[in-house]
Amino acid sequence: MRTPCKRSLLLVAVLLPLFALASPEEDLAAFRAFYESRFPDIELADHADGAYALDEAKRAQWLEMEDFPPYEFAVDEGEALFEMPFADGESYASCFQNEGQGIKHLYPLFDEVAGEVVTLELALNRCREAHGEAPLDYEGEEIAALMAYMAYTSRGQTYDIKVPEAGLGAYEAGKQFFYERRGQLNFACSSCHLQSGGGMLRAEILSASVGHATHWPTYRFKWERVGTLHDRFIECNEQVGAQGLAPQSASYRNLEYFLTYMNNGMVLNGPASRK
Amino acid sequence: MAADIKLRGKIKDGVAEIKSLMPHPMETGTRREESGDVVPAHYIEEVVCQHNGENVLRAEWGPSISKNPYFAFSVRNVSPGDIISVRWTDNLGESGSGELVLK
Amino acid sequence: MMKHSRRRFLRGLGVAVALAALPVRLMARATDAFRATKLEDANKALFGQLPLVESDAVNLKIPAIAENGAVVPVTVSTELEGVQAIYIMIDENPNPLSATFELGASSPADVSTRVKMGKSSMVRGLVKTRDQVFYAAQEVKVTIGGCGG
Amino acid sequence: MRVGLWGCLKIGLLGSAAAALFVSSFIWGTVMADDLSGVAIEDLIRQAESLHIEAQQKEHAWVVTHRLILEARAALSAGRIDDAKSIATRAVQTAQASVDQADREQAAWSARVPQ
Repeated sequence: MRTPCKRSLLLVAVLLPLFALASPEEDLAAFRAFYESRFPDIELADHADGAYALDEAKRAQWLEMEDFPPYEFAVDEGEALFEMPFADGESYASCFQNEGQGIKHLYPLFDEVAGEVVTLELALNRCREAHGEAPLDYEGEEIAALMAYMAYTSRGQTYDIKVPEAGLGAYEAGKQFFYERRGQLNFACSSCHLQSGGGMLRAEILSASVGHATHWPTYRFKWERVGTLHDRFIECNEQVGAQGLAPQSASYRNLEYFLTYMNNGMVLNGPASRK
Repeated sequence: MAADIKLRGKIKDGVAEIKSLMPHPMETGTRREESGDVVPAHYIEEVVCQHNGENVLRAEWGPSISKNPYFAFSVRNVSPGDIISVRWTDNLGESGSGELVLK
Repeated sequence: MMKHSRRRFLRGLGVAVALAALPVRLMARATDAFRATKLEDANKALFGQLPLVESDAVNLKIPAIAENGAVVPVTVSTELEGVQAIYIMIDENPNPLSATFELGASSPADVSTRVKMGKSSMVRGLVKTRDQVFYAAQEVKVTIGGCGG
Repeated sequence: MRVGLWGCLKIGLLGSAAAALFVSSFIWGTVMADDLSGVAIEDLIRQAESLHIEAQQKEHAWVVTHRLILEARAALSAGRIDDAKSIATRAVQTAQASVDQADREQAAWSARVPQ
């Protein structure tokens, strides 16, 4: 069962002055410095490959997969879906700048009018609704394929997510979510991917959080399909014994906002494959 | 949405290195749905590769080839403009194909 | 959690026509070998009484620790002359024989694919010349993934 | 003394009857108590549910609580009273722990941010 986020930004705003507040820029510098000192031999940019930046044998197998990765089918499907006109004759291209080509790295963005974080998935469904189409299932194959295609046209673009004054509350909420312990195992995102980043969890190597948001959507061999970042959030939460939230809930969008901001300066490398 | 076999290839010293990816569920016939129902076996049994219409390689597979099979092979005595084609047939009689013009 | 939907794959219209034009198969499907549940039975079905010789001339490239048992990349190649066919066998799978590759005269003995492995197992790459069978074997560990598994 | 003996017997019989009545009323009483604890278990499950919903609203709900609540309900309706009670008790404990975690983390998280 998942509940939509009801935590009001107001509450966050009230709590904020209670502890020393770092600006997003300071957070980013400290975040990067943490991983640089933890992995002195690894270029920050290489963390975009997750655990495969940390282990040679795993990297070799992964590169073999990337040589002809299964997400290529999703990219083709996504392109066909993207170009399929709506009933009103318009298409997705009409809703985005540069007709939707090479723009994925601009998301998520803070919409100052709506006062909320807008992810590309949300923008795609709003585009559909604006043109009289029913929204897509956020956990379905179609949205993942569209995202795969849009990521593919955006490969190589550098992240430079902005946090305007009005977006600070959402950013802070996402940051808090990242560091809050959850579930029966009492783990935060940061427990595994910051504190223990690079360490082993049973047979797995824990990836660093710098680079966590650069490569979505991702074909996970475990899922046997391409899934979105929020699919992974749900899975991560469930893995520590917490109930996942609804995909595209405010809290997950805020988390994506924080995580993607922490990837600023890195290059978009989605779609990708992971085990 | 039908997806054909994806093919890539490059010529090196007269030998073409071909890589292919075939969209197929490759069900073993032992996997169960959450409902408990067994998913029936559905897998590629045969793959035939041709060079300008001549058979150069024929593979037989069991269900232990991974989902969305990847298959790479090489062909000798090729020139730019030659055509490589790959076609699979599965245990239900379905088939799929792909073609590549070598550069 | 995740929704798995299976897609139906459409068939190309030209396929039936193209199939009719195919030269006669070199061999019937090795049904008995694929159905065998024991390595020896698969070998016997494929090679009869031919001796199997372990050989450095067969290159088997497969990870010692598989990232994911559902997709283990494997390559079998050899410089040996006169290779007619290549085989991949996984001892501990329910049916050890995974794939056979019959080579035409102009095909180098070099094939790669990805296989499923239920558990840690010896994996074998075999090559058959006119009257001999050579093989290479390697142990592959399949880890039960923790978080990733 | 015959009468006395008979009298004794009568008293003895009466006594046994009384004892039987006493025993049966004890058994009956136990049944009544079980019935009462069925209601008590229902209360426990409701308590777990309400804590679980509170945890969900705080986005800190645990998967295990959901599972335990379902299991406790199933045990109760199958008449497995002892099981139902122990499972419901665990459901309340995990639900409470998830709410406590949510409340604790409202402040605790900030200590984990790299400086």
